[in-house]
Amino acid sequence: MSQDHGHHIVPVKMLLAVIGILVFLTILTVALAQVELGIFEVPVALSIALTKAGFVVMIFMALKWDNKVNATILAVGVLCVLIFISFILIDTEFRGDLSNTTEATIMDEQRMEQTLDGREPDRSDISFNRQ
Amino acid sequence: MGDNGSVWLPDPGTTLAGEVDSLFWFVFWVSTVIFAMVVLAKVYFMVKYKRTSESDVPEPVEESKALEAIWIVVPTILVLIVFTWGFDVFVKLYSAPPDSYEINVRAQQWSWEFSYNEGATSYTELYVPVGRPVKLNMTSADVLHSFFVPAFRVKHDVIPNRYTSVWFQAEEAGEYTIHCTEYCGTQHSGMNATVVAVSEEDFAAWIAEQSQDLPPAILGQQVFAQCQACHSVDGSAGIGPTMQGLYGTERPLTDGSIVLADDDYLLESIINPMAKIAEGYQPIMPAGFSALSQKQLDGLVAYIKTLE
Amino acid sequence: MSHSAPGLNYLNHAKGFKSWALTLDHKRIGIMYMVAVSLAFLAGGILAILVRLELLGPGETIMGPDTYNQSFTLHAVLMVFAFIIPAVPAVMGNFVLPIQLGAKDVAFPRLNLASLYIYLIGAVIVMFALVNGRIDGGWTFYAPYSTSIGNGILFVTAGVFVMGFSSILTGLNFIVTVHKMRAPGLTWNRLPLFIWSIYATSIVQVLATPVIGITVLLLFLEKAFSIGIFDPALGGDPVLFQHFFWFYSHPAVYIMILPAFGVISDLMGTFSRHQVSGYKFVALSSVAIAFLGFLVWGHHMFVSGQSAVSSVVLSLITYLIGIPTGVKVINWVQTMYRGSVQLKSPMLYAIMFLFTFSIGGFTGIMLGVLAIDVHLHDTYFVVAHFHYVMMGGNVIAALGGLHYWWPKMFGKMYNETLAKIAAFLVFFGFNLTFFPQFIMGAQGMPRRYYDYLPQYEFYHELSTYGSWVLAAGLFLIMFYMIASLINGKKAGLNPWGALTLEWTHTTTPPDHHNFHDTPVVTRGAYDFHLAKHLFEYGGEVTELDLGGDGTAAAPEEAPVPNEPVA
Amino acid sequence: MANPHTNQPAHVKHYFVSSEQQFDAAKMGMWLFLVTEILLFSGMFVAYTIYRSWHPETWMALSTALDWKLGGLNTLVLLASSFTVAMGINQIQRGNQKGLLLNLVLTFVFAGIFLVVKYFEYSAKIEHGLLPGASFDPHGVSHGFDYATYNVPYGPQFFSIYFVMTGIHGFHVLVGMGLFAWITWKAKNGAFSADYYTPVENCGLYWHLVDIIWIFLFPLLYLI
Repeated sequence: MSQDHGHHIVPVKMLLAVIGILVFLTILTVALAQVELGIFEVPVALSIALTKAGFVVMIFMALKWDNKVNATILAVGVLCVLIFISFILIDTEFRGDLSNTTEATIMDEQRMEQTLDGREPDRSDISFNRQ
Repeated sequence: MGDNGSVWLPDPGTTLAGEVDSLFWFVFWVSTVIFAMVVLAKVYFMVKYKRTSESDVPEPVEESKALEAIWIVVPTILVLIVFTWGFDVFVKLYSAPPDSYEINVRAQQWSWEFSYNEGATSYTELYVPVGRPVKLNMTSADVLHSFFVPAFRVKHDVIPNRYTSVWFQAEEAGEYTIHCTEYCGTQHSGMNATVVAVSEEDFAAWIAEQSQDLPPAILGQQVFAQCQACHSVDGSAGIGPTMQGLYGTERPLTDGSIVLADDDYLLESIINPMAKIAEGYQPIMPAGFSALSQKQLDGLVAYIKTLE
Repeated sequence: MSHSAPGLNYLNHAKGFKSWALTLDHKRIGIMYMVAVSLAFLAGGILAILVRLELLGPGETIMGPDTYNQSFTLHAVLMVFAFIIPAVPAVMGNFVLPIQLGAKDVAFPRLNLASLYIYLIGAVIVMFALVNGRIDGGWTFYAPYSTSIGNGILFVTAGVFVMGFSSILTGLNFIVTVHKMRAPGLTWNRLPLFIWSIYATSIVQVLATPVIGITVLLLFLEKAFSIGIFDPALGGDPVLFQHFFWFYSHPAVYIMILPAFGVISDLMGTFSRHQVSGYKFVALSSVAIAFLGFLVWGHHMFVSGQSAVSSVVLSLITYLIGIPTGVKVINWVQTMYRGSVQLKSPMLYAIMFLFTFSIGGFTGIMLGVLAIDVHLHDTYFVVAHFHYVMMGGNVIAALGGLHYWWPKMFGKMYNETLAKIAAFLVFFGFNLTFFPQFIMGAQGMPRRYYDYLPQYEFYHELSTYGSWVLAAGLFLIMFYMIASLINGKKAGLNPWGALTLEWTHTTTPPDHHNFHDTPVVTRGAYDFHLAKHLFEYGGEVTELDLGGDGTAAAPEEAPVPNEPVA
Repeated sequence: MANPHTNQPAHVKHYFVSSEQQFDAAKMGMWLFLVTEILLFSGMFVAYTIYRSWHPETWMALSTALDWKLGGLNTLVLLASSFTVAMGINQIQRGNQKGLLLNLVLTFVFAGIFLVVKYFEYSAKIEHGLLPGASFDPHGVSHGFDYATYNVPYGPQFFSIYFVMTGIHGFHVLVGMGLFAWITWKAKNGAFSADYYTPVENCGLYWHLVDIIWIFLFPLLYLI
């Protein structure tokens, strides 16, 4: 909760430390991107980004010392984003689980056939008529 | 219960439609009973507790936890039953049997094209054999459409660049209406067709007949079924110009020029409708007809020539 | 009585165009919203009458297909974005909410005025598009149809984007106001349920509206620059558009219906002179419904080609939201039990709401059943369900609220007899218009159809006749409301005997600054048994309840207006 | 009862009981606004996630088309500007108006640098035909990249998402510059003090959010 009048002064030393950490993490994520990490590439990059965002929110934006309502607001917003992404993924990752729809698009199917035929994929031969 | 047509639901044309109906009636009657109870309670309270004196201030009522629990638990159980049941029928509706007879459906503004593996193509009528599961592989040439046969209780959106499908097994010979139920433009409400369910023998005969090579004008007449939503052949007004007596005449265009309605003009107007707009008409003809085969295009021109 | 100079109130303390156009007073902003929103309703309503008239018989009746398609689209866009979404929150929320909180204004009055102007600008952009370009296909703008028609779609999306900002700003303003500006003693447990519902609505407005912003922005870019996110011809996914659209538009349905819940709760409590049954449940379930509303959008897409897994998950969650809503209806009915029910016109609308909204709710359950929805999707059954919830829910409640707060807003009483006749016409006309649509929908009549098969003609006729009765009722309301401003009886301080602060602590019409002294709240919004002294004389309540007289309970908490709350 | 606002400082509006109430309300309003911003951007992140999950090979191939050096530079620039905003608030909380002014000017300059770098990035891409739509036609060689190899299926989708995401973000930076120009001007006129600095606080919150969005955009678009 808030201290004296709710205006917590974040010490300069702490701000300096945080900017140091942020710069370090930026260099780290760039360095790691040059290394082949396979399936860990996305989670690693995202974790670093989340850590950085966490420092900015907590210290620079002083949410750590702020009214709990504001933290709740942020949490609810982030939750909504997660719902948004995950519920759409439930659709897109399982598209075509019954016979009512196919998993692949017609363009992809044709491209796959062409690849199997050993020809170069060609984007121009799928004609859609709408202007 | 739902075995025949009623005020609410049309005659079911498939066994699965009957299952959908049973579920419909279950929800319908449970809802009606609960609704009636709520309305009765409401009217009773309104009358019984009518204000008699302006200084009347009733005491609060102790709320009954048991009653509250009932209101939450009973509906929860009911909806879980309905959900499970609905899930079960839904999976059946959208899981075509592997031995289904497959027909390709291509939707475009504002007509349906049904093509059969044997080579036949039809436009306003979808012939299917009775007693055999039929799976429709559908895609759209332009915007979203939706394939709906009320009597079969099946519906699915038809999407460009992806195949979607519905399946059904007609139980009785007869004709059933097909509607487009996803808004697709001016003639959305004219984008109808008919399922014609016939016996296996009749179906085989029809396929054999349709798969032969037809004279161009006859083929053209069949293809023209797609055009009839907008273009008449008897001179009556429509969204687009009538085809009667069109061939060989001079046509005024919106840009003021005049063009002779010859073979080239007709072909161009089908393939690229925006090139020349006849005077008095909106430039709204879909471009999808450029996908017709050369044989079909020639047939159309031959057919239009016959309309004097 | 009043501490201000006699006869001066928010309506007449300052005069002239500027005193309205630049006002920061939430009450005047509310009144201006009312005028704007009523005009949108009138325009949308006239279009609805025309659309119904066209459908009187198959084939062309009064207009061609293009005109028809654009008419129903204009009707839909106006009604959804320019009328229902701002109707209750921006009109009654603006007028009533700060007074019910015991505040002198909302937290950000300038933002409030800005939101009004942003709304007007958005509405003008939409109108401009609709009269200048070809816009059809309804309010859902499904890609790729919407990107295949003319450039009018660019303006509509821009207009909806702008109106969304207005909605966000209103919601944001109300949330902060409810959190930070409550009068001393007005704890969360004592809040009128109208505030709870507006609060829940505001949460949805703030969380969902930005998504329609990005959705229409992407649609705009799709149309303008062919970015290929939604257009299948460019490799995009049209179903993705539907996800984006419904992520906003399903919660938006709760933006439309939750405020109605609040109005109905207030009406039920006041006219039964009784505590609203299950107060805590009704209050918290509004907030719960607001959040659950974000989890069910996929039930609009059971036949769209989305995966069956998501259909199943979203169907199940749909029921979770149905149950608290159903329990609310039971709570409202139960409020009358052992109460003291007075059937004044606002209460008639509340009773009517319970009837029409219940039908809307039950048919919603039916549409949520996966297998049944396959049959009913995009038919008139959906049209009827939607109107039973939106019109039978929101509009009926808004009419109830309008009749309830009208005396407070203008200090004039309308003709009660005419009001009762109009209420009957609205009820009868509404049901005659929309109930036949359930039947023809179940029979297979698709929505957005210009022409139809002869077998549906009977139901279409009934529906069209009903629309005339409904229109007659609504025009009657407009007539006697305006007449009341001219020669209506002077309204008393508290004609309904309500206990919320706008009735007990302000003059009629309210003073410019609402209150001279910050009110101290000592009881819940519906604790009539703690305010018996107000009703002792057995007539209309004509005194402000400024002092309290010892029968009221002591404040539960110290009067700290800006207490931090979760 | 006396009118509650008569003994309040001048910046307190009449409908607030205290300066505290006003500050808290403004800040809460700002946080709500930030949440709407997050949800606005979320649409783009969803589009990114879905298309990446459908076409990971395109995404991995094309992220190399973006110059991580420029992106990294911009990341550092924005981080620095976030730091100066936080420093500015620290200064004004201690009553140091000069310190505030200096930090605000620095922030403004950093924001400008960000946009200049962005301009060079954009113009190079547009020059090589990477703008999605009808004119999408990757061509030309620069810094050892043969842009023609980016003409792969769903390449236009990648660049659509890149341009829309960074474009909306860039627009927010531009708005931020406007805001900082405004409060710098006010700060120069001595409008802020240790008792009243609400606009600085709220513009700062906005700016940090813009920074956070970039913290995610940088790895998602440039690195992986």
